[in-house]
Amino acid sequence: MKVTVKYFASLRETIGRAEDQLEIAENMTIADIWRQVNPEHIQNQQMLCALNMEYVDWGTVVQANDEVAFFPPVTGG
Amino acid sequence: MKVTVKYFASLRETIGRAEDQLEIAENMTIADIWRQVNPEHIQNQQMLCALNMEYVDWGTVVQANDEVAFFPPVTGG
Amino acid sequence: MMKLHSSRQSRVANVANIKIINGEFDPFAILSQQSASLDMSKIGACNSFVGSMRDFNQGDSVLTMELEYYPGMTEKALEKLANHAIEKWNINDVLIVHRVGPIKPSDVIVLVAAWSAHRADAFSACRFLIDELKTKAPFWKKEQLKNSSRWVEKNT
Amino acid sequence: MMKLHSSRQSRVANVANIKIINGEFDPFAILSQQSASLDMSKIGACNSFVGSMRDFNQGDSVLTMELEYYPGMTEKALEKLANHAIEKWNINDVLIVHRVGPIKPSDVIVLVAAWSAHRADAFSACRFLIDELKTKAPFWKKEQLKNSSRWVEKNT
Repeated sequence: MKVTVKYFASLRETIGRAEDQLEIAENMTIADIWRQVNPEHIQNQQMLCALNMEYVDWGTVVQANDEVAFFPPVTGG
Repeated sequence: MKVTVKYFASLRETIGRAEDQLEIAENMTIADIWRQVNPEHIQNQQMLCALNMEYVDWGTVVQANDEVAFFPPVTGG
Repeated sequence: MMKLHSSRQSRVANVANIKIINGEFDPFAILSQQSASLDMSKIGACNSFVGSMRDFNQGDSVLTMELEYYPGMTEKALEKLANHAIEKWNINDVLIVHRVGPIKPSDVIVLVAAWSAHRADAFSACRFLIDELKTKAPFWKKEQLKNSSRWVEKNT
Repeated sequence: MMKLHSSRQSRVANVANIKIINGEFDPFAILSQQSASLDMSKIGACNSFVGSMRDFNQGDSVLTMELEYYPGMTEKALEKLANHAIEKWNINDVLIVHRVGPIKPSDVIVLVAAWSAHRADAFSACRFLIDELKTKAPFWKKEQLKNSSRWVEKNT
């Protein structure tokens, strides 16, 4: 199934991509997706993830056509 | 010696005057002045007094040409 | 505008930080003007409070209001407040504007503001200014109700 | 403008309470406009916070900044914040405006405000909005220093 993965800010620069379009197996968690697409980068404790534009845990299971996002701690305001 | 006494807000209305020009004896406190000019009104616990535009205690001694003021609790803002 | 000096102790509020106005004023125009007069490149935060007249108080409809003050002492009390805030927090500037005379519902009564490098100081100083103004500054409100008038006896 | 309903639970922030702007904005003009759109006769208090860019951070001079956000999620996060404030305090209206894109020192970055009958709610809600925005809303700052650039890693 298809999912979109987005990266922001310093993480986007480190990874060198703003977005991935992925074909993944069913029942994968967000942590699984990270390991699959970025095996060279260990999941950082500070890194945040969102599913369909809501904050979620890394253990959340992803559905077809979901939008997953990874980003560093926010620094707005 | 001469002093000016001012009244504000509800106290001005109760007393019926905004200002008194007084001749008083030396070494009088603010409480003494109140008793002298307004013997019919007991010094109210809530009433505030100022000497030369600064809050002071009722026991403060007044000097010649001082400006004394009496008023109710403030309600600005 | 208050000048910034190297030592916090030497900073004092001046007449431009304190205004008593008999008539309407636009709080946001004043804030805009005051901000424009400051070196904003050193200031990260501005917290401001605008207090206006409601058409109700203590369960009653209020038609109009008269705001009395003590010319001379009121200005002195507000300057003291401003200086107290400047000593207590690391702030770059403060502003206190208060209306007197006849006032109608929706009209702005008071504006206080504090500018600082970081938001905690701005919020604390601004809150301090309005809280202290309400308990210390010689202003008195007389409310006109439908069939009577009354002096407000206690600030909340 | 957010409509006032009889029940606090039914009030929700709408799109007019949330703005993300790529370019300069005048916070005091926006506050003035928003106040004018409200029934101020029921509102006694407005507390607002304006955050602007300093030319220094963590001991370094900062020349310019780039503010990145997550289109879609950022708006959602801000709406959630606004609704959270409306549920938590007795407030009549809130406002959140945040700038994105290139920014230079002295420029305004963020404006938050809360309107209420009494000042305690306005202050608390306004402080909540800016504190939560800084920890929850997906914005990221990249600072351009004299000879290098860096992502701000932690908000203070």
